[in-house]
Amino acid sequence: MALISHQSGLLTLIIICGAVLFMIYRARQGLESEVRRVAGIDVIDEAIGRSTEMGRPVHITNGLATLYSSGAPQTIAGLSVLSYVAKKCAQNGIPLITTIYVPETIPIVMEMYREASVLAESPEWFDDYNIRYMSSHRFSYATGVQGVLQREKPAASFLMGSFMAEALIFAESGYLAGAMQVAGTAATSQIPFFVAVCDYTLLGDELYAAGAYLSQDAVQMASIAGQDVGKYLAMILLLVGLILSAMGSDWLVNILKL
Amino acid sequence: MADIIVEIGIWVAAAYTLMIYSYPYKDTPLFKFAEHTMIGLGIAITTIMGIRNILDIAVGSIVNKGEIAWIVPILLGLALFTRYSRQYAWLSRWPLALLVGVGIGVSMGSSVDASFLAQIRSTVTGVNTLNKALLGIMIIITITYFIFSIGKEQREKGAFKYTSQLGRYVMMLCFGALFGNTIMTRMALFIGRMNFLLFEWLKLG
Amino acid sequence: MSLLKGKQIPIGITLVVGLMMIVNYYFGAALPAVKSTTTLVQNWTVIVAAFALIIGLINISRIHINHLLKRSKGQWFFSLWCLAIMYIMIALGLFGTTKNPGYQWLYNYVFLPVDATMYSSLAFFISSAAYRAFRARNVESILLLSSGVVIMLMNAPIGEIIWTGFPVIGDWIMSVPNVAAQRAIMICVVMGSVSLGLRTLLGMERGYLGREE
Amino acid sequence: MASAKEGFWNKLQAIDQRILYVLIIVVVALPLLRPLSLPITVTSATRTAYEKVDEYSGPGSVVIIAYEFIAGNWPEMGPIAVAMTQHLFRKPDIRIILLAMGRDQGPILAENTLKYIDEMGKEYGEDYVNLGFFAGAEAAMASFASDIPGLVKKDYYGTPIEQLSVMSGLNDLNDIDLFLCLWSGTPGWGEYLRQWQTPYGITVIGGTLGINGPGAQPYVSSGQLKGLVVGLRGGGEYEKLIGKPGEATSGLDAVSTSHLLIIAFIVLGNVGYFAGRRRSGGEV
Repeated sequence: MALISHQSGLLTLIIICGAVLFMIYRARQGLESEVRRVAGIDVIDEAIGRSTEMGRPVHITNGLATLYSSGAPQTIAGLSVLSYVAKKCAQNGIPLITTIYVPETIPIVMEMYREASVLAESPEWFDDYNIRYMSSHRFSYATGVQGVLQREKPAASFLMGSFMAEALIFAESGYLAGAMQVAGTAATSQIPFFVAVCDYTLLGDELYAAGAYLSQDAVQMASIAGQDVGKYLAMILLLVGLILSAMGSDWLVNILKL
Repeated sequence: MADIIVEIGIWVAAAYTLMIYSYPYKDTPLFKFAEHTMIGLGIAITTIMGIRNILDIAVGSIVNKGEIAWIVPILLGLALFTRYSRQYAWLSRWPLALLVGVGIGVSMGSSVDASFLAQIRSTVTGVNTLNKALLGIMIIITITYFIFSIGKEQREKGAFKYTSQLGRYVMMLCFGALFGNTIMTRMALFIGRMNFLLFEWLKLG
Repeated sequence: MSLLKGKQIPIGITLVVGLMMIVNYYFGAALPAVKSTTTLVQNWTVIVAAFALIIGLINISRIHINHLLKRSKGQWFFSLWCLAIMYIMIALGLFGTTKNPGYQWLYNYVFLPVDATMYSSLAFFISSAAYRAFRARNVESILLLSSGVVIMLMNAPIGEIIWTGFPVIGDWIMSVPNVAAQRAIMICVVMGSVSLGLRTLLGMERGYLGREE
Repeated sequence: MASAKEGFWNKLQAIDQRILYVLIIVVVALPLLRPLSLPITVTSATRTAYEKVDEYSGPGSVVIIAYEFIAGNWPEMGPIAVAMTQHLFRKPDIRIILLAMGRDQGPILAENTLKYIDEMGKEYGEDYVNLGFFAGAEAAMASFASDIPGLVKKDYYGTPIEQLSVMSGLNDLNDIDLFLCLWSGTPGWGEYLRQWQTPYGITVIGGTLGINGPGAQPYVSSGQLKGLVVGLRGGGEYEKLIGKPGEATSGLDAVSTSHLLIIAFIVLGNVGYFAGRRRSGGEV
């Protein structure tokens, strides 16, 4: 017993991973899962299109979470969006400015730019002066992003990743610059500001789903269906727990504490 | 002498404060100057910290304690620089793989237990008031908004259509509340800055 | 050689390290070897990340040196200033210590005030965002608007003087729908991050590794 | 004519944000310069906190105050720290220990707090002490709780603990009667909850930022926090309770005026929106 801590957590993790793996297996067999399209995805295309028409650059930033912290999934999901946006921008031949807080993403972003320019067969699109490290101090980063938004007037700005208070600085500065903005974050405390200011916001889990959608890969889409199993599990646990607790029983709570 | 240095410091601080506040007015060189100062200092401070970490922790442990294993992160760290070469760029994937492995592992390990189950536990403990029951029901309703794998018909006609719309309403109440609640904290910070400008700098008090 | 250059080794590293972190969380108490290895690897990441900071320094230096060489109009002076203050600060901090008076002065009278000012500029941005966003366009924005205004009137002492009901409604919003939505979002976010984590461990989400050679 | 009217309603919907920004500066600066002294009603939460501090700091008691916030949060945390610390300094015959285990800036902020305090004849070293910062966060908290002399060797200024009579006879957390936890984030209350409150059942009263208030509320309901003072509002109320108006009191006037200004703008925007729609014949 004492060998394993958080047994209920481990069991839940196994169930969720099992569900995701099962859905991936199904997809490999050719059985596609129907998955709702998140509206924000279309808005991303629209914003890039608008930039192209106006001949103005696109801006993207991926927030504060380092790759080795528990916020890493948000940064990885944000980078998937970046990869997609880079390819589109290279195809359309408009510059993409990436502002960076997490320095270990610099080599990754460089590689994504290179890949985008190769796919679009326009080597001249690759310009690594558009990949701008703005320091790993929050408000230095914020001033840098503000400067880019104010002076280079991007017509589209994507804020995808984990943010803190500077989220609103970016969103308002982007608004002042006249950019169409799409944001995505799992940081609950900042979602309200994105919802209030940006043209579209990927709420929490939708950010993770976005990466899989944009990959257009059936296997990745299947994993989204898999993660829904965990949500059904949560709903069942909540419902049963509510009823039991209202009847005065702590049975479920005690099990979940194991 | 010391007083003069402090006084100059207060004037410099006040000047920078006004430069930053010039941002919404229009594109001024003042903000640009403050911005470049801030980026320069921000990078300097974190770089110093980074170099100290490398020297004190890694190199220090090898030299002073003979802990040879620290050579591994140093080599991996150096491998990041191969991104600037065409021939050896593949090497830069290894350190990134290590960092991502740690990040993914840490988040997968703890999140199910510390976020998922903890939230459920605290919701279903001691449900003895109407509000607590309502809280639980609202959570269930809101989760339905996040269900992605639902067939088209159900999404357009079935119960999920209504619950996910209700879920959005609950979220809007929440976002409004968080927004409104943050205003006081932001005002408090601004009041702090105004106290500095009015009383420490202009000495109006 | 192609094996070395491919993605198998990095994906392997991610998988092994990731699994070790998970095993450590659940079985760490029983497996001291895993626990100590995990701590070791986590300490390593601090060093690897420190090298990444130097990559950042190179990145920004290249950009500004480029502006200087090209004498970019309206920019080269700022680039010069940025480089100057950056390297002066690094020199003061490395060859002196962080107790160096010059370092301390720059830190206390430039860095900290700008930091606090940036933070406080949110007071402006939050006001203009509220003005634009809190508009009764449809049911959703009416809910956003009314809950925001009620909480504002709960927080401002004057609100209670206007109507004693504000704190009562405000408390209810804070403790019921507010908590409900946050918990729901958190629960679903965990699902998303576990699924993304699993894809990453299995090498399906490999954007961070770049394109195939 | 009609178009001029429509133009007016449209303008109400799109007032230049710079006008709003200038007005924000004005409505914040004015009350700071000339306090309006708008009435402050004391909420039951702050009153409870005040009463509990009073109750657990009777003659002979020992109190710890932890300063777990950063200088950037002084505008909001400072008034709470000053008011609660002042309250304790007025209590006769008690010993006060200031420290920090989460934030290395803590001891400086403790010193800063003392600048605003009327010490009421209390002597440093005899009646109160600033122990400084203990690195190690949770580990330090755990070892302090189980063995105070084992961890604490000297105070913030380097004076050996043997020369500080205020510390005599204190062996572990059971010798402490009251703990004021003033925190702004992590590390903060969460760590003290795990290391001090849960295992030792120490009486804790908290003070924190406005944005942390809702998150900490469950601990007040469960009694793990006996009281909680939240944000500038809480600070202002506490200042009123101890009868010593300070930064929060004038700040609260500015909070009221700025909130009213924002609400006025929201109302203008909505008036413009509805009037504009009615005129242009859209559905209302």
